[in-house]
Amino acid sequence: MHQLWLIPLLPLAGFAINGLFGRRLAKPVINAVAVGSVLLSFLWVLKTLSALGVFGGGESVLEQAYQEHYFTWIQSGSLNIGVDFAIDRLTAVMLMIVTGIGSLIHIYAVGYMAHEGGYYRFFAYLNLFMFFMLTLVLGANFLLLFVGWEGVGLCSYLLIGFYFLEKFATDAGNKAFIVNRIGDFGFSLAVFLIAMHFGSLDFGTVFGKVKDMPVESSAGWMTAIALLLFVGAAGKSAQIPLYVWLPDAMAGPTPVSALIHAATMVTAGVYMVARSSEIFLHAHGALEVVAIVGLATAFFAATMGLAQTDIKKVYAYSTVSQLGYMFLGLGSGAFSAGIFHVMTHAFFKALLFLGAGSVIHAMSGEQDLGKMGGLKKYTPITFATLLCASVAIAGIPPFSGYHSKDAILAAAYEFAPWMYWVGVVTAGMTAFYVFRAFFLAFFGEPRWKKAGHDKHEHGKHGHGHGEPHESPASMWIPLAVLAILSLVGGYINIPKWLEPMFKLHEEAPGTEWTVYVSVAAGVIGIALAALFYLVSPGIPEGLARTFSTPYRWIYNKYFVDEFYDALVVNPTVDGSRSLLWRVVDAGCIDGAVNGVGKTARAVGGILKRMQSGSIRSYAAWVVLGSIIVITAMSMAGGGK
Amino acid sequence: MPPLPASVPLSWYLMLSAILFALGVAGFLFRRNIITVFMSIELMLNAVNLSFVTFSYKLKQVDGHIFSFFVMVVAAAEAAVGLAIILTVFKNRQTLEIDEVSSLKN
Amino acid sequence: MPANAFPTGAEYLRFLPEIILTLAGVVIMLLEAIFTNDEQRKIFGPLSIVALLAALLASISAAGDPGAAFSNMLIIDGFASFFRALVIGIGIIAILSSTGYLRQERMLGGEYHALVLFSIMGQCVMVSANELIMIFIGLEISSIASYILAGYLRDDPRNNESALKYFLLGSFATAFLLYGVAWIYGLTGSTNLDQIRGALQTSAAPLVMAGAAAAFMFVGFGFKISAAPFQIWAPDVYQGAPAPVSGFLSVGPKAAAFAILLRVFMTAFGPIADRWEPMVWGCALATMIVGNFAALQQSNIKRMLAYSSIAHAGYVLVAVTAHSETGSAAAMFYLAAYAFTNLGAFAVVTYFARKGEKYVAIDDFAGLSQRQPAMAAMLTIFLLSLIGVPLTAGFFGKFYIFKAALDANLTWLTVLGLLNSAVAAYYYLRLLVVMYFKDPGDSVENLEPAGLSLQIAVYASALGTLLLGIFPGWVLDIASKSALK
Amino acid sequence: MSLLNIVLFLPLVGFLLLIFTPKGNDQLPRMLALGISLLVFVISLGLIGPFMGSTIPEGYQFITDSPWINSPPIRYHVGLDGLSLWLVLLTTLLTPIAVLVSWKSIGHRVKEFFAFLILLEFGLIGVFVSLDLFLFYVFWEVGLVPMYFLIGIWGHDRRIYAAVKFFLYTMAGSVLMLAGIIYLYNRAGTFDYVQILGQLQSGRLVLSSQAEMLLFSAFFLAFAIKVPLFPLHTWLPDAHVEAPTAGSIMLASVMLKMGTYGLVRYSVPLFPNAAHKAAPFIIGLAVIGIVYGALVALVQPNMKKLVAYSSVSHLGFVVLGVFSFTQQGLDGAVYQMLNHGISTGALFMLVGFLYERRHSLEISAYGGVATPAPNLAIVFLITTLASVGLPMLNNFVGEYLVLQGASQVNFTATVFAAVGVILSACYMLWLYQRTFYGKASESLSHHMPDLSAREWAVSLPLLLLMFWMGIYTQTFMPPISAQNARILQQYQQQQNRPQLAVTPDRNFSASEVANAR
Amino acid sequence: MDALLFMIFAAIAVVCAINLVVQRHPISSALSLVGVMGALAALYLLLGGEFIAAAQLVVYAGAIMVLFVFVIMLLNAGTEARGRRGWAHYAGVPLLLLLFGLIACLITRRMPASEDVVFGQFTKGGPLDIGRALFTTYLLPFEVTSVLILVAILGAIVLARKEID
Repeated sequence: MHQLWLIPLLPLAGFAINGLFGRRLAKPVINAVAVGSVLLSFLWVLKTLSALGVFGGGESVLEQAYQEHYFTWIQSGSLNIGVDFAIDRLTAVMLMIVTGIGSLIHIYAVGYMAHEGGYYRFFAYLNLFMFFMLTLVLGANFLLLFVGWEGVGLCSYLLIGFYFLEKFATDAGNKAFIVNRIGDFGFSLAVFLIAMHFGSLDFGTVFGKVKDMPVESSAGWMTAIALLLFVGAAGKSAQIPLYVWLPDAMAGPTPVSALIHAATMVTAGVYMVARSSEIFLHAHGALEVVAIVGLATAFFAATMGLAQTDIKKVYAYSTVSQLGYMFLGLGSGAFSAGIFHVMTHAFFKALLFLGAGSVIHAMSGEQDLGKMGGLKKYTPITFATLLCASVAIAGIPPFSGYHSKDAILAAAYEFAPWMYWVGVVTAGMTAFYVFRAFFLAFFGEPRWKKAGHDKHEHGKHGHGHGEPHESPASMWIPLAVLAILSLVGGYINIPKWLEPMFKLHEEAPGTEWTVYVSVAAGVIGIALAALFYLVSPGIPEGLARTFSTPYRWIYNKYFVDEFYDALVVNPTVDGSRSLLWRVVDAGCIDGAVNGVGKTARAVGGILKRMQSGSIRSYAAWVVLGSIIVITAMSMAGGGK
Repeated sequence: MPPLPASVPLSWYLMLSAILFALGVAGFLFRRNIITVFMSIELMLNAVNLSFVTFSYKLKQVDGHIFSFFVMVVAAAEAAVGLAIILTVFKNRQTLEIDEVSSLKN
Repeated sequence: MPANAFPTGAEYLRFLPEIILTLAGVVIMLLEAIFTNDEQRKIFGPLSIVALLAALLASISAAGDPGAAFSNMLIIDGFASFFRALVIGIGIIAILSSTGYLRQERMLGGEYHALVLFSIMGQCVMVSANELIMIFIGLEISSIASYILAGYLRDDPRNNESALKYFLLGSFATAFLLYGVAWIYGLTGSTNLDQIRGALQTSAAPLVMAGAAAAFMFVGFGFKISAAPFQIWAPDVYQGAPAPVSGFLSVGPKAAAFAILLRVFMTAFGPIADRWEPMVWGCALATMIVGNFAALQQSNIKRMLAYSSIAHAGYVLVAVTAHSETGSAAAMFYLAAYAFTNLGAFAVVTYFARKGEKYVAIDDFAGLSQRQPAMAAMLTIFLLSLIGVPLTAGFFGKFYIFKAALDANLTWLTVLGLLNSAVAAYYYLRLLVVMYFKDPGDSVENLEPAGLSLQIAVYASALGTLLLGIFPGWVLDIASKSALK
Repeated sequence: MSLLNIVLFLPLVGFLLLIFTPKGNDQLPRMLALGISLLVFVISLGLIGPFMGSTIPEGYQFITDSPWINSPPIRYHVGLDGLSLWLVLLTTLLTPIAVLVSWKSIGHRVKEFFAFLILLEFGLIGVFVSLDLFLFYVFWEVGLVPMYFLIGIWGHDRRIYAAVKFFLYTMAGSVLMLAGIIYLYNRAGTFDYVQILGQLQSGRLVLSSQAEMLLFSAFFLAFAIKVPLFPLHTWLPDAHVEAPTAGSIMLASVMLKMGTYGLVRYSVPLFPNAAHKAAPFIIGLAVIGIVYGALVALVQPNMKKLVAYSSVSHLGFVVLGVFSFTQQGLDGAVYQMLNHGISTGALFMLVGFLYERRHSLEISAYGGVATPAPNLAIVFLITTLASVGLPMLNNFVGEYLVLQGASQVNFTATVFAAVGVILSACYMLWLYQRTFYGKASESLSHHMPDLSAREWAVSLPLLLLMFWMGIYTQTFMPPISAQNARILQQYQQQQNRPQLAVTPDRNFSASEVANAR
Repeated sequence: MDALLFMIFAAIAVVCAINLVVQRHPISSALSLVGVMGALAALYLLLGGEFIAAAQLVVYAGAIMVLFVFVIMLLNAGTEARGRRGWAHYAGVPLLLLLFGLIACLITRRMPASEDVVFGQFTKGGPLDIGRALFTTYLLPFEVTSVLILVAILGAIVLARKEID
């Protein structure tokens, strides 16, 4: 036994302590509990993995999943769902990412949230998130995965709505939860189908059975399962059409955006699809759908990222776009490349967000790129680390993004060349908007001086300093660590490590030129950004004016939110109110019920009129009655 | 006019009884004086008595007579009570109009 | 000439309850002349109750020695004994609940008690009669006494009207009954129920006319039990009569009338059951519907209870329709249950109405539960019993009746009847609503606590209602043992 | 005197004691009611004993079978099995909670209030332990009366309408059930449930298919009204909105379960063929109820009405599970009964807390409650999450099993039912947002103290159970599962058709795949 | 001869009965009723009911009708006024015809045939036979009738007596 349960339970303990007693605890204690629990968890991961021989580099390490069973969770008939944790190579990667990045971001948050109200609450939620995320990763069956899945959604909801006094924050929280629920709807249906067809939800059992199944006979329902799983993944990982919640989720504190909405939770969908790779490989056409949706998401999100003015929104769309990339990789069959990108993306995107947080911190809460500028000299460390992250995401070799993105694009090229080309364009756009944000923030005139710099509208940074300032050590140390990881992380050979898991698509990309093209696209993107925002800052406005219609569409995110509101939300609400409630419930059903009552009373009214009070009419009734009775009794029973 | 038979069938008596009964009912339905209405009931009882006596003849039994005797006694008792009730009604309302006694209704 | 022309001692013993009641009535009338002030006249109540208790004992002891009496005029069987005990019991509660009323109306006379005793005596004769003549005479004694009781407060126009309507229509219906009796006599040559049955069983019997004769008789009985369409008098009479009398009328004469209806139709007209069953079926349904639906619209509690009593007659008719031993037993049980319940309800109404029956609107009961919680609770028990909520007598009554009906394959009548009872819940609930959910109004102010005898009446009725509801077995066992075969 | 009898009759004793407590002292009835209900709860814990072993005993435990009425033979026959065990415990647990919840909020006619509450407990326990159809019916109706008074006397503005509606609705259904019971008696010669079931199974009693269908309909109608199943649900929102908090708790948590319990205990085992025939229709109604209830809940401006409609939705799941006739479906349905009892009871309780503070049930009267009352907000949040079926909380287990069971029978229905899960998040979170989030107004902050010790005391057990039942289901599930397996086995014996339990290699038809998409 | 007598008295009875119904003054009606009773007494004789015929005249026509006339006089009841007519008035005729038609139909069609009525064929209706039956078989009803009369007297007193105090 390696006591895997300790890994998620440590953060849970942190949550329990801070959640229950946090209000009465001093800040250092809260910090110690929150950060310490996650760090301990990280250490326990390291200890466990080393005990399992992961760092020894043995060839056959963890080829078979290592599993622990704790207790039966649900037992009904032949269906037995246990609380089981398992580690295999995929889990090991995810564990490292989650606990590693998680620890860094916890440390960062200590500095970032230092002046916030609800400090203990924040860390409690964050720890709870860690618990659920680790459960998600460790769970050895679909239902336990689902527990983590829903749990991280809950924490996401709580943390997005952390500033619950603000309506936009709680709205965003609700949106995130509900859109995720739509995805979960698909996931749960898939779970039902899996249990129905395999009689179990254990990964081992299910995938073992899948392996033995001939593709032809099972393609129909297997595709259904795969697609439903993907609906779930699309919800969690913000893919078209369910991506709408993620940009709004930036309403949460920045460390949350970094941890949940960039590095870990949103990649759960990728993890889940990769985990279910056996099913997808048996599902005819499902992979294609994954690839196409991923690509479309990557492309459209990138276009939307081009015109955002809020620094976190830029990175948010970038996240959506990058997630699309990962699904493109998965859909192309390069599962390991997808997971690889999960890791590198975790490094640089977490860094981007934390950097953005540092910028925002420096700007005392200002998020609008239009009001930044020239921050280079005020926040040098942030500047440097963000630069690392930006080059990493732009796919410039030899930094981490280059390695993983390249692997995905190569796989896409093999899968369908046109996908590769779209991917390349997207890569160019990615480089462009990332550097656009970078240049706007750190170069040019300090526009905040003009704007007066006395913004307190968000009310969360109550400390108005005169000048932008560098962040404290607890913030910049994680930045630095992540910067290093962003730069060199690409050399952790995840595809090789995962090879035994995804045997079918192990071979490395072949064609050389695809690499150059994609790198070139990144360079062009950076160059264009430099041209637009450093050299001649008038160009963007001119372009916006020239292409006003496309610009307006992009700027307004293609009006997708409005479209959903008009097509789904409003009809549902209005229809429920005016049709179902007022008409069907109050009108028809209750009307019928009350109508029965009214009818009965009306009948009573008629009957009581019989009682006119006049004796003679009473006598007439008696006579009438007797005629009826006599007739009835002489007629009935035959005439004898 | 057809020649009269020497004797009448039993059913003629019964028809007479029926006619009288019906006329009693008619009196109850059409008369408005409470006492007349009451008398109509007496007429109905008389009609019933005729039936009893007729059947008694048919069956050659005396029981029918006895029954009609009891009917008479009861009629007498009813008459006493009924008229007393009519008296109280008259005392309170100063009328014997049956339709006026209709305050309790619906 | 029958051999036993001179009655034996045993026969007198079988007739003892009636004798006791008659003597008691006469004694009270004599004392009436001697006792002139109200203080002395207070004795009439206890005296009547003693007489009734004695009669009850006598009827119970008579039940131990069943048999015919007085040239087969009477038949003291279990059925008769059950009903005799029932009507005597009704008499006790009726007397108890009227004492206070009479005192407050300043009509504390012996006549009232004597009339009640005579009326019960008539009912006893009815229920034990085995001969149409006896039935007729018993019916008339009971009815005439009832007419007088309905108009007992002779200065009250409502009482007059009630009595007049009851009397005229009652006599009218009796004429129909007699016409039917005459025909039956003519057709079968007898007025003895057993002999009529025998005659009708022979193939030569003219069944169409017998059916018509039975129909005439049904008009008379239907009137007494207030079956639709002969129920028409009941609301007016119950509303107009003094409250305790209404209570008495709604259970005593009705129970006795049901007894003879059951006996005549099941014994004498058993052979032509195929003729009367469909008719009674329709009649039962119509009665339930008329009673329940018209009651929905009532605002006067006495009138509402009158309609309710019509509806309850409808339920008993369902049992009659079943035409079986269980049906008979169910009807017996139901009448007993209903007697307790309705007497209790009317007793509370009597108490609440106060002098001159000022407060008889349902809305007047507003907030009763807060001023007189015990009385309100008792009325609640009665109302729940009338609704037919379990653990009250009314529920078991309904249960047995519908069980008998289903036994006899009267599925639709059962379903319709049960739905009717759901409708009925509405108007009883209205009273509960008013009593419990509304704030007290003027009508419950100055409400003196109830007098002792009325309290005894109410609590005894409630006890009976609950006992029959929780342990219905003992009454039902008696009923099923003594049911008509 | 078996333990069960004590648990059953102690509340009746309490009722009588309460009736005869002297007037004028309000504290005494409170203490008395609390004492008795707690005592009943503690004693009722002893009922778990036989069911906690490694093997679940066959048949009923704590049986008392003695004659009550000789002819017709009505017996006082009570017993406990895995199905009724938890429902009895739910009742005994929630009664003290309801008493405590009403501690301060009931200020007038205190004695009567607690008397009715305890009487209600008596009726409810009786329903769950009766093994005689007649006895069952008696208790079924007995529960009606106190609830009628609870709503009518201590309710809100339209309490009379609601109380009468509640009574008549239920009455209309139950009279037909009575007809059914009597008919069964006439055929079987006994009211004893066990014997009737035995006769039906051994073939000594054979019902024609028409008779069976009619009987099933009669029973079903009574149960469906109580559940309440769409479209027979309109009494529920009214009753809930108008009832006092304790009334809402008992109504939602326990009384509605009478209907679903009846379905599992009576409708399915007694009339399996009719149940099978009617199942598609009923599943349809259940699914409509799930979605419909959720949609209507979405737009309610009144908190209690919202929760009431959510009950319609939740109980649709229970019915869906029952009529899937699968082990998972039945297990889930029964589990969901308990879950709904805990979580919706807690919701009504919390809404009651809010009402006590602000005297309004309109959602628009709130907003920002989380700031002045963070603990209340947290408790409410956990309850909300339980209600929306978050894993590790109780409802998830039930909903999952129900849907898992249903998916094996009717995947289309499952898809629509699962939509209800989405919608539940919509209306509950929206409610939560509008009530607790945002800035609190001056007057609201002023009148919104955080949870008191008493309120904590009633909240904590429920919260604990939400987690317990969500995480360690093995405490509760084995007795339920064992009993359901028996029911299902009996059901399948009556069915001469292929069985519907989990069949791993069942082929998935093309049409169902299409539905899944 | 029998037929002729029957015809005469039947005609008197019917005419008087009709007169009872159509007369608007109660005294006229009462006298018509006496006429009916007299005619019926004669018919009873034809049917062999000597005692009952006598009783009819003495009790009915004599005592009861006198009581009626007495009350009519006491109350000084006049001619009925013509007033509004309820539905019963209009429905009365068809109802009556229906009822009568029904009874007549039953009597003529369904009554078992029996011999004609011949005066003197039945002679057991004399006082002796009646008396014997009354005091043996019908002893109980006879005795109980006394209670009935007692009740009637009591009722009359209760309702009609003048308040002394």
